[in-house]
Amino acid sequence: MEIGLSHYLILSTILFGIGLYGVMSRKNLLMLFFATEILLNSVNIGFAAISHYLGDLTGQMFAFFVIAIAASEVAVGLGLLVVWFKRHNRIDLDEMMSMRG
Amino acid sequence: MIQPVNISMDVLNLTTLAPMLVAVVGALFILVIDLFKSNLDKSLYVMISILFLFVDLIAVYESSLTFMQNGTVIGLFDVMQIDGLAIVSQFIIVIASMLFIPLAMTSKRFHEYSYPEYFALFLFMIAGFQFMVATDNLILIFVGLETASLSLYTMIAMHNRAKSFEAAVKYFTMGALAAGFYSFGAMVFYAITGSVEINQIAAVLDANSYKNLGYVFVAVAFLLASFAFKLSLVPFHTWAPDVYEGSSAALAGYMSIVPKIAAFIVTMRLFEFLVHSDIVWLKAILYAFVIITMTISNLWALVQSDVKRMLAYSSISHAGFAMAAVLIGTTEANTALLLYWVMFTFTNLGSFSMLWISRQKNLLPGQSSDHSYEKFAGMIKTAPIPAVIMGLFMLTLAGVPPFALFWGKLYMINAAVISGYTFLAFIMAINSAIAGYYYLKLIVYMFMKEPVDSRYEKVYTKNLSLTLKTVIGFAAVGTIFAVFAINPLLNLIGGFVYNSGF
Amino acid sequence: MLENILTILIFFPLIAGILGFAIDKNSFRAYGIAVSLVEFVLSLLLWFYYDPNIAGMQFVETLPLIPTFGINYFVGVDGISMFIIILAAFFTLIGIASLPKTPNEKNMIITLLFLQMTMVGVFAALDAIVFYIFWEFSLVPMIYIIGAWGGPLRIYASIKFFLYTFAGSLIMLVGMLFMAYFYYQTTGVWSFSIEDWYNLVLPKSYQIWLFLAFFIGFAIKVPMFPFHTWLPYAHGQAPTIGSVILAAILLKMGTYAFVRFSLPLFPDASVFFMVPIATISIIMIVYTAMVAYAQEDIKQVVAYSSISHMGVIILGTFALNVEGISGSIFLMIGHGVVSGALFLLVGVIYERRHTKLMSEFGGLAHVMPRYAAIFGIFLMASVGLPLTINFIGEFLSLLGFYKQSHILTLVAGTAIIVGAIYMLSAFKKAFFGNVTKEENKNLPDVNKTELVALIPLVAITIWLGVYPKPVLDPINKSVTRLVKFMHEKSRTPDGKIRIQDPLKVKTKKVCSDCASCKEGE
Amino acid sequence: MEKYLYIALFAPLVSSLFSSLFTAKPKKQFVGVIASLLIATSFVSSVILGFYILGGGEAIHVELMTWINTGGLYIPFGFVVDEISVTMMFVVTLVSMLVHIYSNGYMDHDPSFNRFFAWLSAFVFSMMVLVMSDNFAGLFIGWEGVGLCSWGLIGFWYYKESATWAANEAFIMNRIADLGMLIGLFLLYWNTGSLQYDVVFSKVALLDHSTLIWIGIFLFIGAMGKSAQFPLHTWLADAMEGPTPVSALIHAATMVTAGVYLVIRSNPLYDLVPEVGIFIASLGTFVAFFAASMALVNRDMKRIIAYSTLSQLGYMFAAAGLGAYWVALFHLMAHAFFKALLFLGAGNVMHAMHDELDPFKMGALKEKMKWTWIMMTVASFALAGVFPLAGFFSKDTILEAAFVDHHYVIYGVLLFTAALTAFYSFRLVALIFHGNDRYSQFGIHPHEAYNYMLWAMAPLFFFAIIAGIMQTPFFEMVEEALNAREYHIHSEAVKWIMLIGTQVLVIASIFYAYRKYNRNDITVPDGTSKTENRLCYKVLFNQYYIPYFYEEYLVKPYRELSGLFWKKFDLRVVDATVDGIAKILYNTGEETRGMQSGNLSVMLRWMVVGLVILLIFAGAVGLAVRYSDKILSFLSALGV
Repeated sequence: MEIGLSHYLILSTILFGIGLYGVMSRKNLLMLFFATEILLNSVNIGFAAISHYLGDLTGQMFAFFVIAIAASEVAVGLGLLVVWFKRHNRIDLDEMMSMRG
Repeated sequence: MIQPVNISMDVLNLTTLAPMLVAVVGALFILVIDLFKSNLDKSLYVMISILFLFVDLIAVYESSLTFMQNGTVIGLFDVMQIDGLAIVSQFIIVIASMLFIPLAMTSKRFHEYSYPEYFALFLFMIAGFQFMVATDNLILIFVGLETASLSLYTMIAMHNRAKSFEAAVKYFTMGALAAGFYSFGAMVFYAITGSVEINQIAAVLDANSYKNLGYVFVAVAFLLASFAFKLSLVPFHTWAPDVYEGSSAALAGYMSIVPKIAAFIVTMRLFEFLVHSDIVWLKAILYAFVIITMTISNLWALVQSDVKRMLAYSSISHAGFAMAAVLIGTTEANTALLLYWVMFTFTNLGSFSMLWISRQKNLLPGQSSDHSYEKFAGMIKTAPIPAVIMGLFMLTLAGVPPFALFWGKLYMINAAVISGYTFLAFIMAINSAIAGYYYLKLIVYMFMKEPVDSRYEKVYTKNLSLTLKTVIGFAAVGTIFAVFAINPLLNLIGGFVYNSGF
Repeated sequence: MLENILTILIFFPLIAGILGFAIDKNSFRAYGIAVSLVEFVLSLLLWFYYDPNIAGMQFVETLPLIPTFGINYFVGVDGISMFIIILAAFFTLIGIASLPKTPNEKNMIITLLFLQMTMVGVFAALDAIVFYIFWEFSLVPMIYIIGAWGGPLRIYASIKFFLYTFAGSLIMLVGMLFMAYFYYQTTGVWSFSIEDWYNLVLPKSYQIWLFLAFFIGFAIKVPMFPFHTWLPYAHGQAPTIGSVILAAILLKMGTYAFVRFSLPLFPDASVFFMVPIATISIIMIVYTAMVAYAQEDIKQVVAYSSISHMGVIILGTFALNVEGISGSIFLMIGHGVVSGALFLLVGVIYERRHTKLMSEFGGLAHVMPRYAAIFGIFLMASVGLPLTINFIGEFLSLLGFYKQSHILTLVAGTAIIVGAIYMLSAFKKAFFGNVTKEENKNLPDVNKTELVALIPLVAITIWLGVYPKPVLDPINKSVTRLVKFMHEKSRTPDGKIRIQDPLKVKTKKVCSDCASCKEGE
Repeated sequence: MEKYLYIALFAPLVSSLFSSLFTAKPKKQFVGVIASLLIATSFVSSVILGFYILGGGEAIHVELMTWINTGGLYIPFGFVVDEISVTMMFVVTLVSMLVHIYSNGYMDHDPSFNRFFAWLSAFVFSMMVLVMSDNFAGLFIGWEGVGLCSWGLIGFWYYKESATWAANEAFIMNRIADLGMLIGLFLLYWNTGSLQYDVVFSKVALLDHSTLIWIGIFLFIGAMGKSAQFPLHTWLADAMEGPTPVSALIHAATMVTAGVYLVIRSNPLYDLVPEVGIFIASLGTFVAFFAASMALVNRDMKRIIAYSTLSQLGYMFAAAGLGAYWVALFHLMAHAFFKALLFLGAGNVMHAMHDELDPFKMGALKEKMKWTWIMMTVASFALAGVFPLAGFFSKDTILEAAFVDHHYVIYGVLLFTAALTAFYSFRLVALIFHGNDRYSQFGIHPHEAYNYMLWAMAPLFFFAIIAGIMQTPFFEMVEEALNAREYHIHSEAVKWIMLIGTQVLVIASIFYAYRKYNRNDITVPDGTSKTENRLCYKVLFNQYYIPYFYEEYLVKPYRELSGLFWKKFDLRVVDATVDGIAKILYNTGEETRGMQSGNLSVMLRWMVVGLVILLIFAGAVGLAVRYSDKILSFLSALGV
């Protein structure tokens, strides 16, 4: 079977869906971050595939930037997570409800 | 065999980068100072920031002169695009930042300002926003957006309170999701047009007369979702109240202004051509966004018991109001949006600063939030001048003439009227009336109720310093005498907007 | 100075109010009286230098504000607006002069001065946006007065007052923007000048929609049935001075705006809506009069009576002829004087007894004869007895509307009956009978401070009732111009019939019979 | 001559203003004296003017100043002294002067003595404005002015509930009629362009008939209120709550005749609409009988006289309606004299009886109050129309006029009413002055009034006797102004039969009344006697249940409806709607704020939900666009 662009895009979409599902359902902050990583990386797959398909480097460039941004997000995110954990000893999302309404 | 790339400096046109570079250099400069000598006072950093922002402003001014002579300037591999929108919005961004950063000079010490990194992040953030508005390349928008956002998350967290962390985490997580939406949307556009530049996307779509309409819709849906998050349009707004409550009032005020104007500019660039291509779907969606955001956040603001949270919802509502400009999409509407935002800047600067000066280290006795309405009860008796000024800002937010925001509203409704959006105009009017209630509620508390607790009296101006007084005075004068600034502003903004084709 | 007298009139109170912040609060009343006296004298100067032979705008001033968008500071007065400005200055003066001991007196007086600015501004403005600014801003001092010095429900009352009027006027604002846009479409120039708008002839369907948009704003302010419910609360809760200003001046903004905007801008729509509006007026007249009759609180009686009288004013306005409109404008002044005085009088007794329930009184005529006499005079003026100020307005309003509809006037005419019913029965409850309550036995009669306010009002009530000419002539002149203008502007055949050319009507008469010609000789 | 006009007009105003300066002060005798003198001045001026006009002088017409001038409307303060107004001025000032003098004694002990004179003089001024005005608006000023003064004087004893109630009733009832009057004025203005009598009457002939009928009807409605014609008559009897001099002046001699004056004044108008005239005459006739019937059984001295006034007003309207304006005016004048006399006499009796009003509790007063007895008896004869007193000449002419114009029903009813008049008048006289004394059992010691009070009554006494001889000069004076004609019955025989027959009938009634009530065994009725339980007695005694009907079916529903409007409609519906809208908005906010649960997962889900909604909508629209032609064909197949 020939693997074509649409397969990549479908994969990308499926991964994106998985990421979305993870974002919605995970209660552990760390797992949530993983889900966002999946989300961003699913896009990278798409970009790379389209870039190859179009013979245009812009997509790959975009993918690199996404990777870079994802990395810095992880840095910031983990920093926040660590502080939070230090304060509360928990990283459960349902604990984080001091503001509402 | 790689061919040597030969690019002339003229094509590169590095001057387009000058404003952002100034900000970045400023940030690095602060970090370097800290390397040599730590524990310097925050006032130093504030002043350095302002200095650099001033230089930044001059750079923007320079580019505006160029724009007036030569029209839109393209630079840096065609990535930078300095048009009228970019210039006006950079003016707003830089000036607003200059007005907000002095709020750091409170008489009480706050945790975040003892870190020079805070100011460095601040400048980085400004650079990020400036990149966002000065390009039509989706990559650079993304980079600018994330630079700014990541700095912002950190700054919120640096306030070092349980609520601040919670706010930062919430904002961060949702921001990450929005980033996913954004990149996915960009990917779809890339897939169907082979470009990540808005101009070219538009050109390609026009050329093939929107044959992949379904995919365009998907792309727009994702991009819209991500910007709806930034602009806090319902139902993507949920971060806003919590983040506003969790961060310091100064930063909350800042967040209500600068990130949003940047996002508005991008939204205008991104959706304007789509709106003009008569895609009914997009119009309907935007219409729904505008009306729902305006109305329902107003209703939520009605029921708040904390002033800052109320202001958060009110900012959401104002964003919805301004979003109408994107929907209408005429020159008048875009001018109105920018005018509105200039006016909103002054007003929100004032109102959040007033909250900021009454900020105390710990919660008041018997209070569960920092700025509950009860705290301000009977303020006219104990602190008449702050009460009057606060009342002024509330009236301005409500759109009572002749104060600043009234003119923004007037022009915005007018833009709706002349484009035939009669229903929208009436909804805007009615929403302004509903909004009157919650602003009035604070006035009622301040002017018409008896003080609840004598211990509250001392906090109204607890944080006040000369600098803050100056900022508030500036905001107050700006709101009161706005009427005299409208005409030049209108000419100026209108000229910039019109000449950049929006 | 005369060229800028209107600007001075508008902004003098503002500046005085701002400077007032620096003045010691124990000497503030003198300052307030001085300032309002100067303002009043200035307003009299306006009258003195007003040229009664010119029907159009006088003392016109223009200053570009937002020229790009056609917004200018454009003020001027004619016979229609001038007297209400004088009335506003007058009521501020006597309001401050007769202010009873109040907490935070200084704040109160400063607020009143701000309020005065907005009141003068509304009636002097000839630019729709300037008008709107003052119109809207007048709410702010008023809610402060109600909310800070009012009764137990003051907050509810002030919020209701603010939001209700605010909502209405925002819709009006949209109407104004449409109007400006239509003007722009026709001429290619933005303008918010009313005088410019007058020249714009709109198709009837446009007129109808715009009329409605303006109507909502005005009707809430007037207040017209069924938008009136904020008024009893506002009056019921407001301190005396607040009610006085509210009744005497602020309500007149709505009726004045009908004359200034609705009629000349939308003559065809005015004709179209004449019957529905007259019907509403009649409901206002009869229904609110009945509601007034049912009240237990004397202040509410006066409050509802205000609505009832406003019905007559509206009716006169929509008579669309010189007699009716002149009458309605005169009635605005008359009602301003009389209802203002009645609220002052209610305040007098409230000061002494801290209640406004009529069942608490009874036999006051015996204890406070002078008070009863003055109250009686204003009662009779309110009922519309000839030779008092209100009669002329009511008579002319009804007379004017009779031209348009016989049956409706007949029903509206019951105003003179139902008005007498609630007023007399209230007077009877409060003043007649024996003194039953121990607290009432030793009430002091009106004192000097109160007389200072009341005697001039009595004088005006009777003076203008007997000799209205100095006021009525300028009004008549300007209204004749207005009606003539409407006649010419009207495009529908119905409009031409309903709005008759006032000058033509006059010439049709035999000159020897017409006494006004004799006078002109 | 103009200066006499001004003196006549403004002397009462000066008097009123002067007296009002002392209203808050205790009694000052000089206030009454000065007020009386000023009114006397006015009277003298009126008499001078009267002789001037009687001597054939031109009507005096002055214009004081402009009142209202707007649009086409021009109303001056203009005054005219012509035959009609001078008659009224004479009557008004004469009776007023005498009542003023009389009141000095009558109000002697009243703490509000000064206030009384202020009101009374104000009334005279208003009445003078009413009769002297040269336009309808001026007439209306006086019209409302007398209403106001009547209110103030009926409710003079404001601590009495019944007095204030009656005052308000009078005012409001008059207002109802005034509305009719106003509408009449509007009609006149819009049809003739003026409210001046001369202009209006010169143009009425040009108007179409139906308009004229409406004008006539509306003006007459105004007249009905002031002159207390059915169905607006109830206030007059209740107005007797006021001090008796007030009843004499206002509710007998002057104010109540204003309606008649209006009809007479508008004679050119009513001449053109005989059908309205017939209506007026019929109503007048009906009221004449109707009021007389109520007077038959009433047990309140003042009310009996008030009903008699009402009845006589009916006669006047009957005459005026038939076009016999001069007769109406003459009867008006004659009636003023004897009725004022009657009231003042009643005032004496009340004074003597300590405000007791029930004649059954009096009796045999003629010994104690000789002069009062004489005067009241003569006044009653005059009222009954016995030759040669005033009433004979005026009333008989009315009957003749009806007969000559072939209105036999009217004639018959009026004739019968004349008999009733005689009966109730002498029932009253007999009960008060004759029979055995019943007052002593109530511990009352009556005494005659002050001499000067009697002297004040003397001129009235005089005129009540001799007014008849004034008929011919009067006729000559008003002949031209009122287009008057003499009523001659063609056959001398019929004329004498009628004259004598009427006299016989009247005198028979008088004898019957004496026989019935001049007895020594009369007791105070206690509601048990057979007569009192008869249905017709009850109906008459309760004034045909009309006040009851008004109270039950008009006043009460109005009060209840008012309460309903306020409590149920204004607060529950109108205001509740407004608040309801606000509440809906607020509650929507309150209900939906749960969306902001503060839980990050929920927030993220909201974002995804938003995205999904966008996508679904996008997909739906996208599919719709893509398959638009198919959808369209499908829809057209469905017949949409």
